[in-house]
Amino acid sequence: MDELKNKVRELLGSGTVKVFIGYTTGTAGTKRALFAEKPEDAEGLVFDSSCIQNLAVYVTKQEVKEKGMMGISATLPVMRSLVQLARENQVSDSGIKVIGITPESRLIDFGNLSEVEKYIHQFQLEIDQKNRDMLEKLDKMTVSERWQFWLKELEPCFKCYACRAACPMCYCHRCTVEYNQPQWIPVPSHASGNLQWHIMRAVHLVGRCIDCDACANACPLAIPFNLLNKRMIEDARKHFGGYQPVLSGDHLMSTFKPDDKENFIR
Amino acid sequence: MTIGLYPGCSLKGSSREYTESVLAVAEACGIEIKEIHDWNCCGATAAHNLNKELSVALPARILSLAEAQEMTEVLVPCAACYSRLKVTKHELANRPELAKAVVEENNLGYKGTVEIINIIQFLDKYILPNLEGKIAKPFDHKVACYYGCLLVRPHSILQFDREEDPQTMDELMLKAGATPVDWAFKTECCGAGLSVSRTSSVGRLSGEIMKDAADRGAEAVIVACPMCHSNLDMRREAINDYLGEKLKMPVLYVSQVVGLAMGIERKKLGLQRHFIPVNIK
Amino acid sequence: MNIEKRFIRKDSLKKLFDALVAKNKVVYAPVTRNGKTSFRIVNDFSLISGDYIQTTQSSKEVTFPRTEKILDFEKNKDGIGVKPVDIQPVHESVIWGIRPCDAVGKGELGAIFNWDSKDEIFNARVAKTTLISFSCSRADEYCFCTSVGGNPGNTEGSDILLTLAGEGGDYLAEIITEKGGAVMAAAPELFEKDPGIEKDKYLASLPARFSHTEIRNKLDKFFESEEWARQSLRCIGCGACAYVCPTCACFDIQDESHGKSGSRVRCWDSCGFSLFTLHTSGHNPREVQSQRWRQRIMHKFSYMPERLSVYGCTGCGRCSRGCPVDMNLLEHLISIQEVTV
Amino acid sequence: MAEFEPKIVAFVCNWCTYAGADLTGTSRIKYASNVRIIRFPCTGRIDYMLLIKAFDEGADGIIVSGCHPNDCHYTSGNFHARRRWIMFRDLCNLMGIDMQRIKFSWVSAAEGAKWAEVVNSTVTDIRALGPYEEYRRILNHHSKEVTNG
Amino acid sequence: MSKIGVFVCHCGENISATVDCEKVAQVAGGYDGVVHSIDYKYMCSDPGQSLIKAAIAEKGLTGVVVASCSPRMHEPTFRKACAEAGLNPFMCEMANLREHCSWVHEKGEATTEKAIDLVRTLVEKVKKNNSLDSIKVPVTKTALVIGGGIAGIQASLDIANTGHKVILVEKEASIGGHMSQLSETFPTLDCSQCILTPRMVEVAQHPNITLYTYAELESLEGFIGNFKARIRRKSKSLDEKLCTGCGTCITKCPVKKIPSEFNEKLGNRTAIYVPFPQAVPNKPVIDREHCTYYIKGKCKVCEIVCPTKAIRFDQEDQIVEHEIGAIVLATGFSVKQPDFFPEYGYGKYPDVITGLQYERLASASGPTLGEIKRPSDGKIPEKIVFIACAGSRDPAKGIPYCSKICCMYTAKHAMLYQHKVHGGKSYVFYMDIRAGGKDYEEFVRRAIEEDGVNYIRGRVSKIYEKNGKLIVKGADTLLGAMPVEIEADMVVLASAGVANEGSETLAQKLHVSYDAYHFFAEAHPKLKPVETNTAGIFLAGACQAPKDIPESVAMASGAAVKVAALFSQDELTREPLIAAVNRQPAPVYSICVGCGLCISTCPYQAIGWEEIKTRNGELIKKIAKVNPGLCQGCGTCVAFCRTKAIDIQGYTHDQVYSEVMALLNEY
Repeated sequence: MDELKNKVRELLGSGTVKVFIGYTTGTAGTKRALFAEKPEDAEGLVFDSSCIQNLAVYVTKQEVKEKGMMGISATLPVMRSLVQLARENQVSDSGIKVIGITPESRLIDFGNLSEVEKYIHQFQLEIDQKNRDMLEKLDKMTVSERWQFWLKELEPCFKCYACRAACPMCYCHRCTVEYNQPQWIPVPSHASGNLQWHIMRAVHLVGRCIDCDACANACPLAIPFNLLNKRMIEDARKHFGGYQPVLSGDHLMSTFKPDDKENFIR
Repeated sequence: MTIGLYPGCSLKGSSREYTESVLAVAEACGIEIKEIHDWNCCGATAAHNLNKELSVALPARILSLAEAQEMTEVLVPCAACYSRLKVTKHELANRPELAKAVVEENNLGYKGTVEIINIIQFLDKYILPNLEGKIAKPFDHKVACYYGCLLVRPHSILQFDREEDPQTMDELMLKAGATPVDWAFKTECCGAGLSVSRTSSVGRLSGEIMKDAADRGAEAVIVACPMCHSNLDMRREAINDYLGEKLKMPVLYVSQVVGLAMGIERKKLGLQRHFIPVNIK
Repeated sequence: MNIEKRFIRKDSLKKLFDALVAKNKVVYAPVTRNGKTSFRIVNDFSLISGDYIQTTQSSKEVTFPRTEKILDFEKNKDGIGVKPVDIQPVHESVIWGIRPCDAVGKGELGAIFNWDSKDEIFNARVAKTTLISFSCSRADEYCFCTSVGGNPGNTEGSDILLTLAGEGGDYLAEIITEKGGAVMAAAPELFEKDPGIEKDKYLASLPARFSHTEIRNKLDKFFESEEWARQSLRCIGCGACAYVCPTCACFDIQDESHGKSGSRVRCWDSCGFSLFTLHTSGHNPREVQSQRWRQRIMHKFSYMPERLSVYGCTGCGRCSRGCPVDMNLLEHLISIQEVTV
Repeated sequence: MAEFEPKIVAFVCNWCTYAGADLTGTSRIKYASNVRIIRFPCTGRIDYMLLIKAFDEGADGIIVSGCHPNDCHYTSGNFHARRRWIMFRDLCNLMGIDMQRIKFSWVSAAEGAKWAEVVNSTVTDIRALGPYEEYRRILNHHSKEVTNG
Repeated sequence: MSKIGVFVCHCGENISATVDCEKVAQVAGGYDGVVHSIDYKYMCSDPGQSLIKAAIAEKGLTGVVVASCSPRMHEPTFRKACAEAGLNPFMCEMANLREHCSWVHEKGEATTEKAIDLVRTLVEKVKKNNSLDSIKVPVTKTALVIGGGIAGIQASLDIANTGHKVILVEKEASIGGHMSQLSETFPTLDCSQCILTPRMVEVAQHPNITLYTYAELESLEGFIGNFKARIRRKSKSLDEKLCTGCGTCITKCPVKKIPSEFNEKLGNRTAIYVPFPQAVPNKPVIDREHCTYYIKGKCKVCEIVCPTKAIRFDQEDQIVEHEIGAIVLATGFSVKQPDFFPEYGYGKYPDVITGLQYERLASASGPTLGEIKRPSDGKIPEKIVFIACAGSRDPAKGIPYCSKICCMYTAKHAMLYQHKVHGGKSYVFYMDIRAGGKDYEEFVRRAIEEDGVNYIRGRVSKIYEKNGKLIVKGADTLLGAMPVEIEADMVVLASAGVANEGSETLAQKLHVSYDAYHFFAEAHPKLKPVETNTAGIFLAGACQAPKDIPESVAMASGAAVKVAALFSQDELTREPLIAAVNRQPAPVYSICVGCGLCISTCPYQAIGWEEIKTRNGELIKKIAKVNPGLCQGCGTCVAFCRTKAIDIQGYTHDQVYSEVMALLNEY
């Protein structure tokens, strides 16, 4: 903890970093984002296992970017997001300084994003057992049962788009739901509108989602739509050997292999 | 380390020395060989010409016995048996309807878990590693490695060595201190099953083989199949009649050569059982 | 009418509920699913969740659904035929177990829907809705009704207010309106004579943390403050706060058609969304999140009191609980009160 | 009562399947009239959302068809499409959208007969499945909100 | 507000026999925005077209839907008609009522309903159409020919003779290719080099041809009419201007034992060498891998002896750039080394050789000066065996296809042997004799009947060497698979023709596709045999599939004509149905967020970057940009873009969306 604070004081003090995005303690002991701009702000920084928000969401936020060189305390999911964002030209070494926090809460002072990339590649994208079981349960259902399951689960969704807002990958200036010519996704919250929104969201994240669960944690109604993303991660592995965020090179869905296997095309 | 053994008929009869030599080298390397209990005929070579199912069912029983007797790997020294067992495993794996007919209807508990290895793979995998640097008496002779027809064919099923101009036995011989000659008859037919019915043909076919080996300066022909051995050794009279000369070149099993190299006494390797005396050390 | 106090025994509560269902009222009550408590139509008393400080969503959806049709249209020979929705079939409904702060919200919402033209559909729903509130014996760090003029036992807006009178589980029932009286009439035997319960000693204690009038005055000079940017830096601009809020009334109008015919629907919208104020030209008067956050606060604590003479906040704290990034409204209001302009 | 006539939309590429369907015509091969073709330059252009939209507008079945692998007029559009379909199908399947109602096929400009066969078998299958009631049911969005009950 | 005209065609009886055209027209007339809807017997006829033109003029139509046959049939016709009437041609769409409806369905309600749906769909689409101008691109009238074999030579000369510039790139030190290695050619037995060398010289001297030997294509950018080629000229360690080609350096070079590629390793060459005496250009190159100087750092004999001091040890590779309008690929083929037949002992027995090696033996310019001598001991073989299909038509071990040329050259080989070695015996083992071609069958018959070559129909199972003889064991399937054994002195394997090593890399450089065997793929197997599916790139010779000389030459001339035709225009017009990235007024500028993921979806590398800057040059945002020249309009990027920031004309989001809506809903 102090190590982190000192590091950040130093970064801010030296001016290497203009704003440092970290965690601090919020209401009722929950953790939330802190934007340290003066060395003394670093005092508020904390880190523990309850720091679950994916802070990478802020590196594409106009007001934060405007402050200049960003620093960020990055857990594994955050690091993954950053690499993917870099691959998508949304952030670069000239804009961000990454202080990694390993699963064992060890600090890594990354020189640049390719070091971050090297680091994250030691780990596979693995979805946890709980969700794997849930998916298995869904697989065992009939198509109609699954259909009913989702109608029930998605019914409460009132389209506050917290899932979108909390996702570092949903940085588009204009999301497809905000198109009205044509109106790809119905604006109102109703069965088909919700269904279409969540399908679209899942598709857009194929090969990009890094399984941080920020979306699910953000949902005020605790809708388990992140199962969709998790299934996509699993299937990407099943069909194409999986993916990892990379700084350059092909993106899972913007490329292909002539021998991609499928069993449904006649 | 226990390895299953499927001897088959020849190794219990005409080519006991083959069995003896295999057991001898295994023993010398502290490898336990366990014969499959209650084994039956593999069906070679007649069965598959007469009845497809039977030709698969016979080896299938053998393999399921091995499984039941908790064997993971079975050594099949006889090339003919090796071929039948491998083919069976392949057929059962790739032809569900046949598998059904054979395995289920004869309620064999066949699962297909047993690895089938031939003599060369056996020696290579289990014996040679034990010989690193302790070849007692290098078998310092020019030898013609004779693979015969069944050991390497068909490659698509056996996945062992290359059909034409195979090399594994030659490499083995090199390690045993011998000098394999480059010759042309490695995989020619020896006459095999005609041994009894048409000895004269055997004379011709095996004759050509022995002749080429001799012409290339080989001092011995090395075999990995009891059929080949009996034809090249036991039928030497017919061979010499055909060639019109008196070839005395001995025919050894690959296991015997390795045995000799290890310095195992000749009797344990059954060398005295050959028709053509093995008068080279 | 003046408030009539009665006494309801623990076990009578279910009877009352069943009586209402029997009178074929649609009863909305708090039900907990996936750890979130929200108002759903309930026919079985046992499904009702008792253990909650505040529901995730307010009960506003009963009178102001997230998506509601306001008219049907159809293309025909002579142009387009329009058919407004029929408000007759609106059900007599009861909201069971809402908190006093929500009941207050009803009034604030009403003010918005009636400030110039009267919203028929909304009013029809309100007219047919009875609120049976439960006062709060507990509060959490998000609650601040007392700071905005409410209190845990506030009767304002409710038709009946039930207060849990101690461990016994019996209730003090305050019948506040005729609608409330009608409920009592549904099962008079359950409403016994009040043994003189001191309501206040059963209410949660929640000292006020700021003065909303002070805040209002302050905001007049606060528009250009740096504070907005500071507070909203971590806001990610979703609509969660607005959608769980009992008084947020912004909506969007959408025409959804399939071929010839379709419906015009009104559906929730949020001033937190970046496109909320986007003009066709591409110009956006509220370009950044701080401006949207400011709008939210200004609207609730300055514009509404000014134009509708009600506040846009009941202190229920839902926005803070529901916020993915812990934008704690109470905390921010306090800091507004504290910073010097 | 009359046999159920499913509404089927076909999303096809201009160079292979559309031309293939033309060949079906010039060869006068008869097939069921339930299918309506929408022409795309390439299967790579076919937006997955359009498939959902088709169901949303009341289609009972969908055909998606283009050039065989390696035959793409644009060299690789169909390869991209295939990869997208692989993932999209899995997603829809998880969502409970009936994948028996979306038929994918490669029909080349030379396969007039295959096109007829694809259409007919699709029509038969969808007939057997019946109207896509399950999806239709979620379409009358607004009726319930009147009373919100 | 759009004013759409609908024109329903009966196509004689073709449509009206099963579709109620009047009804279709009448229903369509009722749709929003349809101001004119009629049916007529033949819309494509002059009167039919006049109806459309008239309506456009009178009613000021903003869009036209012609409901008739397939757009693949008559779209150009009707678009032209619209254009003539002053309506933008791209405001015209066709509903396919014939191929997709009337011809495939029975007469009846359902069929007419379908016709109506199709028309409604296209009406809704055309409402969203945009007026477009077809794209004009200039043409650089210089051709790049890759490969200096007979095909490349022919193509270069033909193009050059039409008065256009040609750049010929050959990777070896001399042009000539395989043909220069051949002895005589079938079926006329005229000397290969005698007919080839004049052409080679002509190339060297042609004012319109720039020849780069010892050079390879480094990279290619651009599109038809506007390619930019970067060519690597490998260092020859020689100043060609100074070199007179006197050859002293070659005679003096101490490194003499390098197996000569030109002689298929049957002869040797020096480290500084010309591939063969008639090479063009006839100037040496230094093979740096074998040159003592480059290995040991000393020697320099050549430099010392060179009378003109032309040797340049420090010379480096040089990259030259050229603007190119069209490309002819003529990279030829290779001969598959038959060493995958252990039983034939190629590589093990020196006297088992390939057909190409035999050509060198038979060639007057070859290591044996045209005498058939066996490599091992130089003896003249008394018995020689030729094995056809050594690799070809052999899915198990070799390649499944027929190499096409082997039957003929094997017959030629045998014939040459019989002519050169009197009393010699030659045998040919074959599967079938494929002698399709003018005078080919006769040629083979001559070999058999007049020159007495023994043709044995059967495969060879084994070849082994014994007492200096090669024992060839085979079977004669025409004699009941009777075993055949021949004691030969020499065996010639007609090894298969295969694509060049690395041809797929080249294909990828050029973005042309290739087949399963890595031969370059033609655009259409029958109707576009010399085109590739990349506009402006053509094929000639054996790089497309194994071919003999006449075929290669014919194909080369074909490709040349395609190039000439292209160069006869000053600019090209292309359909403007291409993608573009959304642009908007400030402050949005573009919906594109610049994630750049679309870039790798594009099969044509047509997507790049664009930087939006303020007046004083500060970067506002970086977004994707589609190069209209490169974009072919597949729309793969469009369906992929998350923000729908890319759209494609002719199939815009708006258009296809409206189509789906219209198809499934009544209007």
